[in-house]
Amino acid sequence: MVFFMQAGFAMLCAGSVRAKNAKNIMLKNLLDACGAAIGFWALGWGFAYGGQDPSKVTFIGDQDFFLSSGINDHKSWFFQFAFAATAATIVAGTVAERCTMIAYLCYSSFLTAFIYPVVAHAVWSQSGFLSSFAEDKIFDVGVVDFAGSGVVHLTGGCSALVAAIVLGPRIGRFYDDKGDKLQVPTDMPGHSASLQILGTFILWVGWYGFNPGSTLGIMYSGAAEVAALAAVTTTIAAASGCISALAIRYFAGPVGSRTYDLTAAQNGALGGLVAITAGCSVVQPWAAVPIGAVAGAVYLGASNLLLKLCIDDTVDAVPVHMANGIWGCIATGLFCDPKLHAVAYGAGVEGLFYGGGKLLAAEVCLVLFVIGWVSCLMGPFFMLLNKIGWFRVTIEEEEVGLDISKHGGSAYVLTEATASEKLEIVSGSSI
Amino acid sequence: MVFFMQAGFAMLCAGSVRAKNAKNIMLKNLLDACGAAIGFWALGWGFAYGGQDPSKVTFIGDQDFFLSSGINDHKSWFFQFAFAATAATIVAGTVAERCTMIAYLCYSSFLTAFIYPVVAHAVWSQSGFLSSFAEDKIFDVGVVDFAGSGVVHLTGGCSALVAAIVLGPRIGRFYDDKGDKLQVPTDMPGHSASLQILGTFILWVGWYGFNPGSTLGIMYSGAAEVAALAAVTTTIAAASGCISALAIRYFAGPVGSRTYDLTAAQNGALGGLVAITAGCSVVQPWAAVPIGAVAGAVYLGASNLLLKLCIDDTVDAVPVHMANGIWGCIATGLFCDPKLHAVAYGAGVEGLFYGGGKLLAAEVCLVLFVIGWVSCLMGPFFMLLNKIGWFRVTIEEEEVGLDISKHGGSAYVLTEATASEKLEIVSGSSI
Amino acid sequence: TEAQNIDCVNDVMLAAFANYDSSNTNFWLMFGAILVFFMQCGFAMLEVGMVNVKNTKNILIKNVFDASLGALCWWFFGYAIALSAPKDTTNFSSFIGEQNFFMKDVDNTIKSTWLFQWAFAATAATIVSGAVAERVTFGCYIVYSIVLTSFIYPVVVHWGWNTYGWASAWRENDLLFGCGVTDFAGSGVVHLTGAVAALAGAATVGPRIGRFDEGIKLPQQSVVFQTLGTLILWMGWYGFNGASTLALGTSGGDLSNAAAHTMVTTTISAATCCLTTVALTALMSKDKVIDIGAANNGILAGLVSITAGCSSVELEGAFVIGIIGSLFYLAGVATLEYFKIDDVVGAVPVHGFCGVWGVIAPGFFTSSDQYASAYYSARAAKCAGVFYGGTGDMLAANIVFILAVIGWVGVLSTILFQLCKMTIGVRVSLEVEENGMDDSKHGGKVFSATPVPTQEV
Repeated sequence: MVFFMQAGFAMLCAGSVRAKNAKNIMLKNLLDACGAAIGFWALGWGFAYGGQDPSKVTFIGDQDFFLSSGINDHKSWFFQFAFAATAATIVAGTVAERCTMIAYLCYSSFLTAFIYPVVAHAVWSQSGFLSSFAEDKIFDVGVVDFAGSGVVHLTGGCSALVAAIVLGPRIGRFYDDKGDKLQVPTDMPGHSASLQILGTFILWVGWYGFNPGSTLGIMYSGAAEVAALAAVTTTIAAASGCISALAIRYFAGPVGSRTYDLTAAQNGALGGLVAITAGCSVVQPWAAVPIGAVAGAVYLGASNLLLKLCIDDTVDAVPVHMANGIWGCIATGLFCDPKLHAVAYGAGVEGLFYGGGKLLAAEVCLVLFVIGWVSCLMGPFFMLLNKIGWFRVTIEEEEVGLDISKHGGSAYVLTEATASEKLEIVSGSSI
Repeated sequence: MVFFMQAGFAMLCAGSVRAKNAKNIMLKNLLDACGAAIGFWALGWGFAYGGQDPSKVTFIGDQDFFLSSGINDHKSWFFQFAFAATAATIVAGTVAERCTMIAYLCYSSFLTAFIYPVVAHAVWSQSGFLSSFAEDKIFDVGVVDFAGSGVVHLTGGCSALVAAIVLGPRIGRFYDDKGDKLQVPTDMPGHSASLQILGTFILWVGWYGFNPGSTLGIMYSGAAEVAALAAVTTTIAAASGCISALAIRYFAGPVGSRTYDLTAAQNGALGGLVAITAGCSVVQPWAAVPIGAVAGAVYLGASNLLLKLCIDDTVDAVPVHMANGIWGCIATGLFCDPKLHAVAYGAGVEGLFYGGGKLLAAEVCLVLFVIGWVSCLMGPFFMLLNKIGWFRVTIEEEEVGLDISKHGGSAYVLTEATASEKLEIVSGSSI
Repeated sequence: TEAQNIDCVNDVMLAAFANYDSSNTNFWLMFGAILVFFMQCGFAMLEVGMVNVKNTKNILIKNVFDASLGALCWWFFGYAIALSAPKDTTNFSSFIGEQNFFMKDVDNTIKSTWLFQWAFAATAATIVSGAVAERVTFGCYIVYSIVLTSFIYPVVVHWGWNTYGWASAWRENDLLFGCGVTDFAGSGVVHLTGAVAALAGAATVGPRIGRFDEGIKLPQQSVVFQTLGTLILWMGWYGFNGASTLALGTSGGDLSNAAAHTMVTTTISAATCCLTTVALTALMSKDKVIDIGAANNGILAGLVSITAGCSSVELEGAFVIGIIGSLFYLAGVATLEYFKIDDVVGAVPVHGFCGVWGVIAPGFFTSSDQYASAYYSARAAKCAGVFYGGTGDMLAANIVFILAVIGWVGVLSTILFQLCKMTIGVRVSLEVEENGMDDSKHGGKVFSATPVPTQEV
């Protein structure tokens, strides 16, 4: 189910880029899944979950590379692989339309084989220093990140941010030909809203694997009830995220030219989904409404902030995944209900609004750890790639589009070559 | 889940044909599912699984037509129906853009009502002469074809090959106007890469129903572990198939104009999936890497071979399904681990690399039986259709595209309505 | 019994299955809910494929909103009205649920039911958006979705499925005609409700410009998307029908067999109806066009037709239901054409006409064996279909239910749309319609004008 999200990401990204780069971005999505499978099988799983021991805190796993320990882990491996692939895919959308294939291969294997596993180890392994499953928990409570707002989305989103900063904006996005800053950033709309929505719906469906599915990793009585709760909170958060982003965008527009913005609606829904991911099993359904509503606002705010800072994020992955990943972790610290925590984690820790501040502190630690770890490693890594010239395609390639320069032709062939003059079809259109 | 693969095939085929035939191919995919449901209900299930008896070897089932024996079979029927529909759909892609609708209806019902059931009976029924579930097994081991590399994909792929040979290539593919052979075959690219990738991802997702789902047909303790193993091997084989096909295609290109070919990547992934289908429950995860890698090479080799032989396969179904169906069966004979075979089949048969050659021999028998059976029946059948002129559309229809000649208009109407008078294209649908 | 211990005045249908295994049940319902939710994606693709390219964004945002607004409405009011008990629980002929607003005091064990039923509610709302596409105002759209999912639809659910509802087959006593309505997965409850609202909307809003002018066919964007949508819907329907058993196993019997039977009947009806519709339209058209629109809508018509009876008819019954469903669909198309009501995606013929047929069909084709395995064995002989030796009581109950649904939804939604027309307006201005709503309302056309370099062949 979570794997199906790969299809969702592929469609979302394909719809959001310009037609001249459609093939390129889809190939990247396909390679993502493949690279993640190999990398996570060979090294990642071992780093993340090898040699778990609740009584000992370790920074990284050191056993079970190549799934050598046998058949019992296979269920969880498959599930975790889908998570790792998700973290890697998030980056693809941000750097779309200007990143080389070789850089893409390098960082996606680096991310799934090393960066992501260390984070997963810290939070989800029994030996992790932030884990709720260890004996010696941080602040005595351990971090609650049920399905990975921090582990998956923040990691992916933070890598994406670093990559976008190092890589620079697309040609003509913020600066004109002479290098002067534009008054208003050029809009570079994607080529197919239908594909974007298809992607959004597929992602939403996949999220039901992501959130309720995460109960399956934990075996205890009542898992089914926790899964049902997770499914409900997930639904409500997505819905309120969608509505809040749309409404804010609508009322923020100048009177008279207010529009219902489709992109805001879909990214608001995704933002709500990301934000509820950490706390989906420990907050009450009513709490999902403020979490989702704030997520819509956080998305719009972060998106505007990026524009101000001239950081170019093709599919708005940083606002959706990073900003809402942070908000999701913090929201869990605020809204965690001790009764539900007792069912899901067996401890009964309170969020700030229920009278306890320890969980919030632990969640902040998680956020800082992930941001620090990812940016300290990915920053130099991307800068190195940039230095040796592997990171960005040449100016000519970028202008003509990567499909023609790299992939032997455009993604769409709608007209017969001979009849192309006769047709008055707008040539940018596609299905 | 397996049924969802119908949507995947539809998208893949639609993206791979030229725009002028999009409606036609979609309609064929729809009719496939419908024809398969009726044919398999009326006759197919009875031929395949009617009157099973482990102590008796029969060539064909003879009971339970129209599902007359009652409710207990319904679960398996539904699952098997999805398999039968898959086998029929494989052919649709190969003969796309030039086959008549009537021929299509004829062979798809013939295939699902008779050809496929006999193969399924031989391998999966308790009375089949190749079956692992019979008392008297071939070479004492029985064939291992867990989810149908041979039964489903080889059957479909082999029919597709026969059909492509009888039908001949599309106009202008290998020969010019005067009938002289072209130096280089004309490329006839599909009209939408986005749809192709969408189809590939949906198929990949569906495969998790295909392979791990196949454990559900067999009830024993440990089914969950077998399913988990199948999911892991499936993932790894698809990933390595994709990467190997992409890399081979890249390095095979002339230096300087090497491209990352999206079609190679996606068909490589599908090839890897087909190849692992037979052995997904009995090989170790590491073995999935060579199986997938070879599958990528097999796909490219077979695809080039078809070009050499001037056989025109629109969506490369023969290389993907037939060539890799064969490789999948053989690979199982090589890599089958006796420990895993004991868990999945309860017998502990060794593959060649674990010291036993009997399984390989049985697998070769399976391959030969399927190829022989399918080509002996389908060959005359297609030739008969061809003789009476029902098989191929007329030259004019082919050149103008089947959507206009047969389905009342083109698939796409992308111009604005205000321009509707100017349009030479008529909109298609009734409502 | 055990079931009554679980604080379960609100535990509606599950109460029918004492001692159910909650873990399996939850899994099964969530699995079903996700499949049904995926139908939202199917509807979005279907509708986007059928509208003009200039209204792409508009139809897409409506589909996203059906799910989103629907979730909040269903949480606030819908669930309570549909599935909770009335205040007076001795009143066994209730009209509306009166507890658990905002899901207060709802145990976690019921949450999977909420999810499953939400996915259904979103489906009912989506049906309307396809019929009135390309011309309705966004404000009117928001108003009717809220009212439909908060009030109109939940009341119908309460009647048909709640253990206290007056027409429900899940009641313990005082059943309508001794049987209650046999509408297993909602031909009447979901599809007919959506379609009646759609009809009221389409009639009030009026046809698109040029729809009924001679010689003009309004353009449709992409059959590829339409077919993708249809196949997704078909898959989702396995959740819609199959998971409506609501549980896999109970102490009373193994419901997984009933679920499997349901999926087989669903398959056969859809396939039959598709082939029949294609054949009939090809025979009726002048130049024998094999029409993919007919194939797509034929599948949907077959699916709607079998939805009520999917668990209780035999396979040959499903075959006949599919054939007749195709006739109902074609009759619906002709009727709308005659009255010049413009239904962009054919929602009224598919969901309305076939919805009516779907509810009637089990009255004829239900066999007592299947009724016993999906409903109650005690009244199986009495409540079988008239072709299988039943008394006809169930047929009568089903017909009464159809009339009640048409009356309730028809009156309320007509009032609603007329009120909208008088206040906020139901229809966009002429210029907006001509230019398309993407440009005027949603910040730009859907496809960017950047030219794609044509490929050298």
